[in-house]
Amino acid sequence: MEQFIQQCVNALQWGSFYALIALGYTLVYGVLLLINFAHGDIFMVGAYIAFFVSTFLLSTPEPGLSQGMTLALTIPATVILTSMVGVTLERIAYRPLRRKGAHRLYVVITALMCGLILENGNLALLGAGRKALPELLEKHVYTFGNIAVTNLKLWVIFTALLVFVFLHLVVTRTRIGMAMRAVSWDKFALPLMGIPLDMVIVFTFVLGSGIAGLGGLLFAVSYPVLDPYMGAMTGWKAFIAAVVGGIGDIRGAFAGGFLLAFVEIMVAAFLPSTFRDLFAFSILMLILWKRPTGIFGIPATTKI
Amino acid sequence: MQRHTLNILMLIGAVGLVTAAYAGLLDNYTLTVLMFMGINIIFASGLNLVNGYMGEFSCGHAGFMCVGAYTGSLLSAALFAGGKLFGAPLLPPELAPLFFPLILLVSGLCAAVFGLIVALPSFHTRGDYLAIITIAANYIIISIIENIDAIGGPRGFFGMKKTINAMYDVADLPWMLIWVIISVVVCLTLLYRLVTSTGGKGIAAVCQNEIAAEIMGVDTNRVKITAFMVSSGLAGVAGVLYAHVYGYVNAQAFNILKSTEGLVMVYLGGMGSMSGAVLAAVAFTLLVEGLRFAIPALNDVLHTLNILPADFEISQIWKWVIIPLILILLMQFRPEGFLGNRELTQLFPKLKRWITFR
Amino acid sequence: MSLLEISGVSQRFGGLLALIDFNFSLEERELVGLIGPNGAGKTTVFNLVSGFYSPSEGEIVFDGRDTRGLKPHQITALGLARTFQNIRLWNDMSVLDNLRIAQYHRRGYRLHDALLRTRRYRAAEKRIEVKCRDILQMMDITDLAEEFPKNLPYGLQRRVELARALSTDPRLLLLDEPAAGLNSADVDGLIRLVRWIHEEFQICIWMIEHQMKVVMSLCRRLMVIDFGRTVASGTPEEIRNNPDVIRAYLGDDSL
Amino acid sequence: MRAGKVFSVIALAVFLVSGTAQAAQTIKIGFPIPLTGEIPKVGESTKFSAEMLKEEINAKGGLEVGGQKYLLEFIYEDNEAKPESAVNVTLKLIDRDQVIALVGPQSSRQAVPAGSVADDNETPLISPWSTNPDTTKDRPWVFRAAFLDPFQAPVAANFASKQFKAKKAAVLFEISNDYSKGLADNFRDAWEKLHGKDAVVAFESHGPKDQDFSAQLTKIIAIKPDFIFLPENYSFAALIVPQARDLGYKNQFMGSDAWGSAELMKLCGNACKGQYFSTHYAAAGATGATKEFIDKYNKKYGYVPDDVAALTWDAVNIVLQAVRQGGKVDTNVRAMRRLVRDNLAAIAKFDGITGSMRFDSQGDPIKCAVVVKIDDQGEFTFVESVCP
Repeated sequence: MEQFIQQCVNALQWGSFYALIALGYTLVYGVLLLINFAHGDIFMVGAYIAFFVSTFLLSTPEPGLSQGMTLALTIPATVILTSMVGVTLERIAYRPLRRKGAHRLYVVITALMCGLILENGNLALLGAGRKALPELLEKHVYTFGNIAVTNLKLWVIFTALLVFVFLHLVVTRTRIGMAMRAVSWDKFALPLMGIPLDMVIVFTFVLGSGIAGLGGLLFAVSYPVLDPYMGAMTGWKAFIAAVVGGIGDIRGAFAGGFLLAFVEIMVAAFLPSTFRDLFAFSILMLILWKRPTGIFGIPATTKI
Repeated sequence: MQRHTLNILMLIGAVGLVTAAYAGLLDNYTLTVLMFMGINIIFASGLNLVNGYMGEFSCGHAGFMCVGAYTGSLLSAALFAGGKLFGAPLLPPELAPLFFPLILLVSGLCAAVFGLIVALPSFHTRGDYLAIITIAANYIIISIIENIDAIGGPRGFFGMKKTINAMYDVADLPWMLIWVIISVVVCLTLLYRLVTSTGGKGIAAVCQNEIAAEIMGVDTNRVKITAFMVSSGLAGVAGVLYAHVYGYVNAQAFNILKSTEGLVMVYLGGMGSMSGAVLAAVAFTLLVEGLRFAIPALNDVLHTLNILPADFEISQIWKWVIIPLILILLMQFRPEGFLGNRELTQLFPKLKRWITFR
Repeated sequence: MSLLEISGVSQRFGGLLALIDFNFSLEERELVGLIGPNGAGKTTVFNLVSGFYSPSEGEIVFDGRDTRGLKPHQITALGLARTFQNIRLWNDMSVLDNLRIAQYHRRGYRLHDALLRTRRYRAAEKRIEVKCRDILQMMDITDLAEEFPKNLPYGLQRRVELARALSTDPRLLLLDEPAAGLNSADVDGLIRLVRWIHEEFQICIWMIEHQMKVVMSLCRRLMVIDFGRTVASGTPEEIRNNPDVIRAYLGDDSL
Repeated sequence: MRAGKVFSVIALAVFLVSGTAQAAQTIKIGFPIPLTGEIPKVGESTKFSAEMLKEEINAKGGLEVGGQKYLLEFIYEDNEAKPESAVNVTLKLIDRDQVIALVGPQSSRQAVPAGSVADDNETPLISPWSTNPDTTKDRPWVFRAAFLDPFQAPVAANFASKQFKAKKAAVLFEISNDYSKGLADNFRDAWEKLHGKDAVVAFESHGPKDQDFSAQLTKIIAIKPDFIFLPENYSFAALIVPQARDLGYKNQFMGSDAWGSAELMKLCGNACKGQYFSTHYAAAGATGATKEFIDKYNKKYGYVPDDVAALTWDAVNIVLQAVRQGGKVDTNVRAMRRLVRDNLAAIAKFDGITGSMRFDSQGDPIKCAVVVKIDDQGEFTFVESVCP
C-alpha cells in the first residue's frame, strides 16, 4: 500500500511534465490543427536557456545573487526567451507555408524538421557534453513511513496545477482566450470579433512555448542532466498524452499527461518493467479504441 | 514501339547496373547506397498508399518494416543457416536463390497481418488519433522483440549472411542488387495496378469523402484494410531487403525516427503521387549520402577562401542541421511536395508518349 | 411486391425524436416527392433508407430484403443510390473516375485480379469504362470526363453527382434537394433532366425538394412530414389543398 | 521543383566525382563513429582522442615505419547511431577513402553489421567500446579493445559480495541497450552462482532516453536489496543515483565501465560519492602513460577523458603498433590491410593506458579490470585489480 502511494506521488510528478508539454501541443493544435512536432525540442531549448541564464546570473561578481534570487529571475527570463523561440519558428517556418495554403501535414513535417534543426544545431554548437543545471533550490527529503517526497516534487506538481488553472482562466475569461477557442471553430468569423488571426496565433505560440520553457526549467531542476535529444522522446510521449486526453482540449492535455504517467509508472511498478512499453502502449491503444476521440474529445458528428 | 521507350530504357539501366556490379565496375559503397535507395523507394511508396492516397497519418510505419525484417531474417536463418535456435538448416544451400522470393513474400504477408492491427482501429478513429495508434504499434513491436532473448533481444539478430553466401555459391552474381531491383519493379508495378484499378481508386475516394464513398457502394472498411495491409506488406518487403543487404537487424533501427524518415519522403514527394514518392526517396538518399562528400568539400572551400576561422571545422555533425534546412526550404518552394498529388505524366503530358506502364 | 416498404419506423437521437412512426411504400418506377419545412426529418428518412442510420424502431424492406443491419454500401449494391443536399463529389479525381468508383460494387473482380491484371480484370474494367462513358454521354457531359469536379460550376456539379448516382445501376434513386442553389433556368433544366432520367432508365425516383415548382410538376404522389410526423400524402392537387399542410408550412396563425 | 532538381543533380555529381582521389604517402585510418544520433558524446570522445593522437604524431613528422616517416590521416564519418548508416560509411571508408584500417563503430548495434562488411572486404576493424561477442566472433579481421561482459560481470559480482558483504542484489538496466542488457544478464548469472537462486531480488529495466526511474526504484527499494547494480551509461547513472536517494535508499551502488566519465561527477554531484564501479583504469593516482594521457586530454579539452576516449586511444595505438611491426607501407591498399591484420593478430603484448593486453583467437583482448571508488573529492581512486 505504501508502495502504491509512493508510486502515485512519482506518477504525479512525472505526469506534471507530460501535462506541461502536452498543454503546448494542445493549444497550438486547438488553434491551427497543427501538430507542432518541434514542441518537444522547444522544451529542450527551455531547459538550456534556464541553464545559461542561471549560470550567467550565478557568475555575477560579488556580492552575487542568492540561489532564491537567481531562481526568481531565471523563471521569467526562461519563459520569455523560450516563447520567443516558439514565435520565431512560427514566423519563419510555419506562417509562410500557411499563407501558401499548404496541406496542414506539410506544416507538420516542417515542424518535425525544425525540431531536428534545434536538436542538431544545439549539438553542433555546444558539443555533445551534457550540461548540469546549478542547484537553485536546496533539496529536502521528507519521509512519512516508507514514503519519501522532496520539496522539488511538490513544487513541480503545484506549478503544473497552477499553470492549468491559469490557462483555464485565460481561455475562458479573457477576450483573446475566447478568440483562441473561436478560431478552432471558425477561422473566418474571427475578424468579426475584432482580433486579427495572426495575433491570436502568435499569442498561442507565446503561451505554449512559454509553458514549455517553464516545464524545461522545472525539468532541468528535477533531472539535472541536459542533452540535446532530451526533448525528443519526452515530446513524442507528451504528444501521445495530448491525443489520448483529446487533442485540442486543455483539460484533455492535462488529464492525458497524468494518465500517461500513471499508466507508465504503474505498469513498470506492478508488472515486469522489461515489458513496460508493451503493456503501457497496449493500454493506450485500448483506451483509444474505446474512446476514439480521447477522454475529453468530442466525437465528430457528420451531418449529411 | 515509341511507347515502350521508357520501359526499354529502364530495362537497359537495370541490366547495365547488374553487369557493372558483376564486372566490379561499381564499388561496394555505391552498390549499397543504390540498394538502400531501392529499399527507401519501396518503403516510401508503400507508406504513400496510406498517408498519401488514403490521407491517414500513419506515424509508426517502421514497425511493420521491423516485423518484415525479423520474419525474413528468421526464415532465412532457419532455412539455410541453422544455428542454436533452429538446429540444422532445413534446406540445402543450393536452393537459396529459388527460395528468397518466397521469403520476401511470406515476410511481406506477415507484416501485412500486423497491418491489420492498425487497420481495425481505423474504422473507429481517424486522423491524428490514428497517428497515435500507429506510434503505439511501433513501440509495441519493438518492445516485443527486445524481450525475446532467443532472437537476440536488444543485441539484434544476424545469421542471414549464410543465405546470401549460399546464393553466391550457386552463381557468382550480385544477388542482393538483383533482388532489390526486382522487388522495386514488382512492388511499384503492383502498387500502380492497385491504385489505377476501380477497386483501388476506392482508397482515394475514402480519403476525399468517406461518407460519399460508403454510400456510393464502396466497402470502406475493406478498402482501409486492403490499403493498410498492402502498405505494411510493402514495408515488410523493404524490411527483408534491409536485413539481407546489411546482414543484421536490430529492433531499435526501426524506431520512430525511421518512421519519420518515411514520412519525410512521402510528403516531400507529394501526397498521393507514386512518381513523387520514388523521386523523393531517391533525392533523400542522395542527400544523406551526398552530404558526406559535400560537407568536407564545403569545409575545404571555406577554409581556402578564409571565410572560416582556421580552428573552426564544419564537421559531419552539421549534416543533420543542413538536411532539415534544405527540406524546409524545399517545402517553402513546393508547399505540396515535388509533384503535389499528380504523377509525372500528368505534369508533363508529353512523357506519356514514351511510357506504357501498366 | 413493393420496391421499398417502410413500416413503423422511428428514429431517436438522444432525447430527440427525429422521426415518429413513419410508414411508406414505393412501387417500381414511381416518381414521388417528400416535402416538409426545415428540420422536419426529411433527410433523416433518406439517411435511414440508405443505411447511414439504423432505425430505433420499425423495419425497412428494400426489394424484399430487410435492410436493418446492412452497411450503406451493401444497400447500394441492392440497387439504391442517392445524391446529397450539399454536394459530396470526390473533388480531386476526374469526373470519369467519380463515375467509375460508383461501380466499385459491380467491378466483379478481386484484389489479385487487379494486381495480376487477369482477363477478368481487363474485361471488367472495359465494361466499367464503356458504361461510364455511356452515362456521361446520356447526361451530355462527355467533354467533362477529365475535368476535376472542384473546377466545375455548381449546376454542373449537381449533374455530375446525378450521373455518379446513376452509375451505381440503381433501381431506386433518392434525390436530396436537387434544385438547391440552382437559378431558375437551371431549375427548368433539372425538371426536364429528372423526368428524362425517370423515363430513360426506368427507375423509381424519390426526391426531397423545397421548390414547389419542381415537385408539383414532376411527382404524381407527394408526402408531407413535419416534426418527424407524417402530415399528409396524396396527389399534388390534394396536398395543395390540405389544411394540415398549409398549417405545417405557414404556422397555426394563418388559418 | 527547379530547386529540387538542381540540388539533386549537384548532389549526384558530388557523390560520383569525389572520393576517388588517392593521397600519396599517408597512413589513412577510418572512423565510422556516432557523431549525431542517440550517443553523440561517444562519437565526440572518439574524435577528440584520435585527433589528439594524430596531432601528436604528425607534429613529430609522422609515424616512423621501416625507417621512413608517414603522416597520419584520420577520416571521421558519422554513422548516426544507425546500423544502416554504419554499414554505408564503413563501405565508403573502405571503397572510396581506401583506408588501411578502421577504428569504430563504438556501440555494438553499429559494430556488429560494420564488422561484418569489414570482414567481407578484408579490412581490419577494431571496435574500442563494443562488448557484444558477435562483433568479433568468427571474424578474423575484427578486433576489439574492451573486455567482454562475461569477464566484467563476475568482477563486479565478486567485488560486491566481498566489499559490501551483500547477499541480495538488485539490477536496473536499459532494455534496448545491448551493452547494458548483456552485462545485466551476465551479472545475474554470476550472482546466482555465488549466492544461490533468487539472490537477485529485483531485475528491472528502463527504456532509451528515459529520465524518470522512480517507478523502478520504488519497486527495488521496497524489496530492500543490499546493493543496486547499475550497468548503465554515466548519464543514466547520474540520474538514477540521486533519484534513489530522494526515494530514501541508503545502501550502495555498483557500476560498470560506462560510468567512467568525468562528466559523471559534474552531473551527479555528491550523490555518487562513495560508490564503486569496475573499469579499465583508475584516473586518480594514475601513473606513467595513463597519467600523461589524462593530463594532456584534460588540458586540451578541459575535462578528464572518459572510457571511450581512453579505449579509442589504445585502439588507435594498437593499429599503429601493428603498422610499425609490418615494417613497411605497401602502396597496394589490399596488401597493406592484410599486413596490418596479420600484425594485429600477432601482437604479443600491448601496454596501453587501459592496461596491458593481447588478443585471443577471436580478436578479443585479454586484459585486467580494475575496481575504483569515487572518493570524497569526486576522483576515481584505485581499489583493486582483477586479471583473467
